[in-house]
Amino acid sequence: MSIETKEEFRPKIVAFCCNWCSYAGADLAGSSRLSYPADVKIIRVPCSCRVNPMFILRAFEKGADGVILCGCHPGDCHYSTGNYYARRRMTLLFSMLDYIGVENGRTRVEWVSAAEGVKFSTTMNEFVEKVRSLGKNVRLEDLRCRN
Amino acid sequence: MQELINRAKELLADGTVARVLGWKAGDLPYNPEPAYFEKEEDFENFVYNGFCGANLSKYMIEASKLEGKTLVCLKPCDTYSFNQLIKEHRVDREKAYIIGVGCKGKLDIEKIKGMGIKGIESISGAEITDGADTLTIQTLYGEKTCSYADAMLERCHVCKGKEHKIYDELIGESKETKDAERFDSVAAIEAMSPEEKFAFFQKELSKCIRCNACRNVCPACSCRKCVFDSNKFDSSQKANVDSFEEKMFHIIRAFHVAGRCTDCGECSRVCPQGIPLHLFNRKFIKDINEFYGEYQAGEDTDSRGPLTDFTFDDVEPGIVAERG
Amino acid sequence: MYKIAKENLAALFQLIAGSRELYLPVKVSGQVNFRAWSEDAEVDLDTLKTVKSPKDAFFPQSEDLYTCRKDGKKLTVEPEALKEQDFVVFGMKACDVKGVEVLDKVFLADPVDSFYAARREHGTIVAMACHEPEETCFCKVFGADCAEPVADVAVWMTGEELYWKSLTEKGDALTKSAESLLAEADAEDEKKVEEEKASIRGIVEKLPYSNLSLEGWNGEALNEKFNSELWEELYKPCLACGTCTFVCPTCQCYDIKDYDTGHGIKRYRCWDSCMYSDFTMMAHGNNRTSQMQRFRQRFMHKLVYFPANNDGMYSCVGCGRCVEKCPASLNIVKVIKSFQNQGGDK
Amino acid sequence: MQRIGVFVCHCGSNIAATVDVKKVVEMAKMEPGVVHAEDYQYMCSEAGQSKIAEAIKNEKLTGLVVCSCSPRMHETTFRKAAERAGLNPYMVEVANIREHCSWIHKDMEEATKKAVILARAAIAKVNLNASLKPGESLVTKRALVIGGGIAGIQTALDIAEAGYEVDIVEKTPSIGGRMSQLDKTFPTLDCSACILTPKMVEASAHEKINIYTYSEVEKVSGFVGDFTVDIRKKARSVDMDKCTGCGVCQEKCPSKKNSNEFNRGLNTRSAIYTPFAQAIPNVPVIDRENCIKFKTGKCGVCAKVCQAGAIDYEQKDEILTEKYGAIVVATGFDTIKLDNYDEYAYNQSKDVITSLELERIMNAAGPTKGHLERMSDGKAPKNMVFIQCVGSRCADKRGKSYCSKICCMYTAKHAMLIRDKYPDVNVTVFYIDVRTPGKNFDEFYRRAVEEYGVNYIKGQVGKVAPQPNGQLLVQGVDLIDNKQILMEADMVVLATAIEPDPSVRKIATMLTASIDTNNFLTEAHPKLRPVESPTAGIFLSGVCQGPKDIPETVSQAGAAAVKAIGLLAKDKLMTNPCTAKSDELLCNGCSTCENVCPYGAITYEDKEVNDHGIRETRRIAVVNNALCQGCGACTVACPSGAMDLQGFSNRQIIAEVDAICR
Amino acid sequence: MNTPKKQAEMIKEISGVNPLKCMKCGKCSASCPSYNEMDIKPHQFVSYVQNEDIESLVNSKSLWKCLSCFACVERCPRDVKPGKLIDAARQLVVREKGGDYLMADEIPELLDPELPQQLLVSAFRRYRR
Repeated sequence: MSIETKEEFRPKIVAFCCNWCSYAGADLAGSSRLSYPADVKIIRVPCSCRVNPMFILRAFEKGADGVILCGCHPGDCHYSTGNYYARRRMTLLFSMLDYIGVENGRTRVEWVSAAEGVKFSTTMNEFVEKVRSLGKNVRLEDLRCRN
Repeated sequence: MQELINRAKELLADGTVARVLGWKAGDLPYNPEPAYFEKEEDFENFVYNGFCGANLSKYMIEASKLEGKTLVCLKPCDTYSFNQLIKEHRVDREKAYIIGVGCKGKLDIEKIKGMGIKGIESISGAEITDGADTLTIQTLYGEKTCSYADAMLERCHVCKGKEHKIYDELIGESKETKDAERFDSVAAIEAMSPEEKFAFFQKELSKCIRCNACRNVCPACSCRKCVFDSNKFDSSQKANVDSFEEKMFHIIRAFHVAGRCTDCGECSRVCPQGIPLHLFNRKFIKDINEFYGEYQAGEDTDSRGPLTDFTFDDVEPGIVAERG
Repeated sequence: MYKIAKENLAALFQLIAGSRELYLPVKVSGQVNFRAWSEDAEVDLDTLKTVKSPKDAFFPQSEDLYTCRKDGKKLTVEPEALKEQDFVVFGMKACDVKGVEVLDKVFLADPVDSFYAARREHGTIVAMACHEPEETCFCKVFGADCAEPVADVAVWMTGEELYWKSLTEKGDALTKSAESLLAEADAEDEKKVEEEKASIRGIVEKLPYSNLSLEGWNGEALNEKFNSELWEELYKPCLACGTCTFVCPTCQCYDIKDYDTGHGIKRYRCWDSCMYSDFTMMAHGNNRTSQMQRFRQRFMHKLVYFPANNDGMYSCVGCGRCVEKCPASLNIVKVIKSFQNQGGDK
Repeated sequence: MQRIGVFVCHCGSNIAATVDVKKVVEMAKMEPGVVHAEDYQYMCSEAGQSKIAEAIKNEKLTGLVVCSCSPRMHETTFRKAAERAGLNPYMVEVANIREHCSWIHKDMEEATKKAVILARAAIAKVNLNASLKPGESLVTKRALVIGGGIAGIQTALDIAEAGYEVDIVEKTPSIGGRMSQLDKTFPTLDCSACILTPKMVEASAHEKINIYTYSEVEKVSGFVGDFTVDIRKKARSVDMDKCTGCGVCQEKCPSKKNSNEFNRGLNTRSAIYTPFAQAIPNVPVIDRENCIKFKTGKCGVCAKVCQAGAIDYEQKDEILTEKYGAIVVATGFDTIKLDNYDEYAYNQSKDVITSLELERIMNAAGPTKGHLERMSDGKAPKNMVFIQCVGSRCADKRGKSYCSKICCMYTAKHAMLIRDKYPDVNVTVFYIDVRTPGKNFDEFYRRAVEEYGVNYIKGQVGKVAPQPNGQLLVQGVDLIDNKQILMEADMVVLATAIEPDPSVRKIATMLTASIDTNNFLTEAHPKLRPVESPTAGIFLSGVCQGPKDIPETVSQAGAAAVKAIGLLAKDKLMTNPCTAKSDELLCNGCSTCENVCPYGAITYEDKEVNDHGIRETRRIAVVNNALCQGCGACTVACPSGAMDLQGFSNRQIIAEVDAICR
Repeated sequence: MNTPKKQAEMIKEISGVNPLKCMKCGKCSASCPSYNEMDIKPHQFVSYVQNEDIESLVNSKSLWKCLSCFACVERCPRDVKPGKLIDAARQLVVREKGGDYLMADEIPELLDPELPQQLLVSAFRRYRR
């Protein structure tokens, strides 16, 4: 029984995508029909630097199993410097989550340009696979949100 | 201490300062409280000894709003906090007259009690001028002794040094108390398996009662209204109803002070449940040092903090997984 | 009276836990607090005071009131069940027991708080005499006798034995269920307990706070105390944290909040602290806008308002936890003394 | 509470084939705030939009969610539709159930489930949306063109002709660019200088055009309609106003052994020089690195011989600060470095040259005065080999993955010109494919083969080996005959790949215009907005956007000009209302947000506030809405949550997170 | 014996080459020092693998004429590496022989003086285990 449920485990994945590069990259993946699991749901933000660590923890609190942040490649930020700040913030946050024992495969940052539909799709496939292998997030959830 | 009192009275008398922010002796041998002294006779209760651990920088936020200058007694480590507050425009340098006071390590009454010493009536050896490295404690259950070093706060074992980073004048000698490596405790946790790390923090944080002492004593947590008290993020919960919230609160608090925390150790000192909260802040400091170069918040008043700065070739967040 | 060897306590706890929930002082990461007993729990009966008071057992830091579920546009409300399981709180001290009396005044008065009442009904208190009281204790001032606590069962730990004396019907029931491990105490034992009581009382006399005077603290003193200029002085070191209220055995203020679970709402209540800036915040703003007012509120409540409404009963029991834990070394004793000194000056 | 209408688009079968739109409608109706939900074939159509308008009126909707294609496609369409029906356009959110759902998932049940969740997230967000009003900003009616090649010149002329001021910034001493280095142009074989020079003159004489040569863009700030640009005018050491362009200084200059960039280093020039005879402006510059006066302090010959007294050794770089409404990038290209192509012996033999070098050799003003001769010994070649695709279409790191587009045609041109002028020279071209799309292009290539007898061999060259006798041994293959070929050649010409001028990286960063992995500037849309950068107010002209020949460059230059004119013709621009906003009661005044703002949009004010009865003067952050571009960096830097982003507020994003995770 | 499809897959796997990347420029053949000795030319290796005609390839003279100098690998603009393909084909032959490996002391007897030295070196490099 437990093995069966494990096989059917479908992770909840939140992807924050910056409007200018990564969201467009996801659009391109769509128009190129490059599939990735439906477990990924995208939230559009103006820039990767808009993503507050509170959003990421919030997602885990409410039952997300993985959170990925996609932004423009360093140097290509539409706002010129946003992703540099995001990079530092996320590096520190992920390091902290790792430090308190949250599996580091549940968080990821990937730089995806508007032209990288393929990269978007492969990244999402990889990430979902990784999170699936880690199983349900139990270390950072609020139990009250379970059904 | 007498020199300090005399000088403070002098500055009060000649109108240089309108008040003095120091410590007032408590009704037990170990509980002096931060206090203002405005009149000569107030100084009767003025005290400065090993139990004056409180970092008075935080009180300067309010004191900066008062008329006239406030004389504030700052220990070497407190001056880092003061600098950081200047950088953030939270205190007014012009409203402060800083006397850098000497420090030979501050004492942790919890540690003394932890040694099984109870019913304390009096303690000797805690005076700043005492050369002794042993405390002699009279209790209802007999006389006890313990070494000064064993009774010191954790932060004093990893002291940042005897130097005051900002002051108007200095009174008193300081002593080197550092006898441990600052990041050893963090490194020890880093070396654990994810399961051990999780178990460790789960256990520590399960004690948290969300009293907010750590936050309210923290000089970096100087927000007029904390995000955890406002509805801006829909994050106001008041109590750790679920174990998630302990983590959320402490991670976010540490993140908000990352790059601003001077590692003054007040959070760990005041936690009623003895949670080693500095392990969060120090982890960020260690990471910042490793990833972006050595940085000590409060070293100066104008450098750019690591989270409001970047370089083009900063490490990628993937480093966390690569380090394993 | 019964007795049991200390070395058999583990077996006693196991036995009790077999039929009821058992809460007792457990050490976790160096700190002792009341927690549910489990086989691998590190029970610590030697530490005089737990960090938090045991009031959690009857008035938890947070508890769900009801769950509201959303299914499409249909809402269903499921109230949280009242406590039905019997439980035992083992190792409360005289001050803690007195703290429960204070809570009873609040929660059992009309309108009765059903959640609290259910817990009180199902809870049995085993109180323990304080073998070695400490300098922060001043329960005597508030009329508690830590040498002889009054609860369902009173116990004394001295030498290698624990002495057990049932005082109520609930206590009898518990005693009966633990009968197999308890031995009848003899006259010699009674004597030992009396000696222990005497020794404790002797120490209490020597405690620095035992002679604290509460003169002038009553309902009549309301205006005089409220308007005193001393508050302006006293509150200054206060950091506005909630430590004092959260370790206190009598603080009973709570807030009611909603948590969005995604499928609906969980309504819960959790302790609140009058030290917090958003305490009793209302739509129009706040009654108490300064920390001085909030600070004053706490002590006025404990020493003036509460006795005024409860036949002179103070809502402080002298456990001294706030004395130990305040980050700024403030506490109720300093407040009482300040007024005393001022009175003297006048 | 909002009254939300949800509109689910079938997009023909694009969405409806994989997503059960009826189910999405039904589920949306269950969500809080939703009072109306319907589906339709094409929501973006006239009929679809009027359905939306009707519902807004009938149901008194206060918010809209359209479940359709990407918001990058039709968000504006639906916002405008809402606005026409009297609803604030910022009360509209789009749930992307096409690109992010129906197009990538095959299983109907799964795709429908996801579409429902995406709709739910958008509904949760709209519940917290607030009406926003765009601000206005004025347009500076002046354009900047970066780069003075044919692309820049044409763009500048077109903008100037429309009546707007244009400045050209060119980093070399003269405008003209790569085209000025060319000898003849395909497919008409007319002389490059003959058609370019009049344009250069026209630009320099135009009253609306101002040319800064020997200048570089140093700093760019501001935003569309209101850029502020610092231009560094490098010290020319010659007074532009006094110089008559007589050229005596260049003749007399004793430092003559300096590599001539214009001739690709094939010969030398004096230290004071104009790059070429028709240079505009015809004012020399002193190359300070090689000038004896600057190196040793002695000399000063040029100053002595200058009748006009124009030489000024003391001249300093000058920084000009100008304001522009639009910026056109026309930074052009260069050929790639061949250091990693040892097999073609470019660094070993002077007789292995690039096609651009051949242009100079063929040019009457070039190093050989237009005579075809070997650079090693000056002998006329008998056998010439052209190698195509050197560094183009290359999957490894040595070259470029793209086709450089112009090489097939100019190689045919070179082959034809040589066979025409020197009929006794044998010309062999090794090619992989000959690519000749374009008007009269293939005919041109066929003429080279059929009329001029150029020997085209399908197959690449593996190695060029210089022989002791000065000959070049070319080892190639003929894939048609399946034969390996070894032949001796006197000269080998490499059709070297082109790449964007290296300066473009820095410029792109300054402009916050995105560039691709090959350093070409990215266009806002590859098909529909090919001459605009995604960064508003930045336009692309010429090869900086992708490989092009001259006619294409000129047409794109015109297109970029039209886009720029379209912008300059407006008096005001609506600014994005999704800007940051500081809550003055929560603000600590700590300056953290100010430190991360890339636009300098945050300042501090001492302001009296009333915080629930406490009146005090506090240091408060204030956001300038015209400067703020809405990135949100400040919102995360702010620990108290005082700083929030309108349209993407903390609570809105959290609502989306909650809706997705529940 | 493996099917042609399987063989082609094996060659691709062993060599790590994707023949579809070839743009048929012929630079490999142009670079090949053994070109004239070969019946199937280097650029054709690619199409033979692509067309799954491995049998012709393993029976060709080219299989043993390639020097493994890797000039084609170095110069291929598309990263196709024909030299690796032929190398893989050889390996396929060797593998299909089963455990029929040569012992080191058997080699001198089998040495053909005509065999290019480089091939020997390459073979040792490849099959030393």
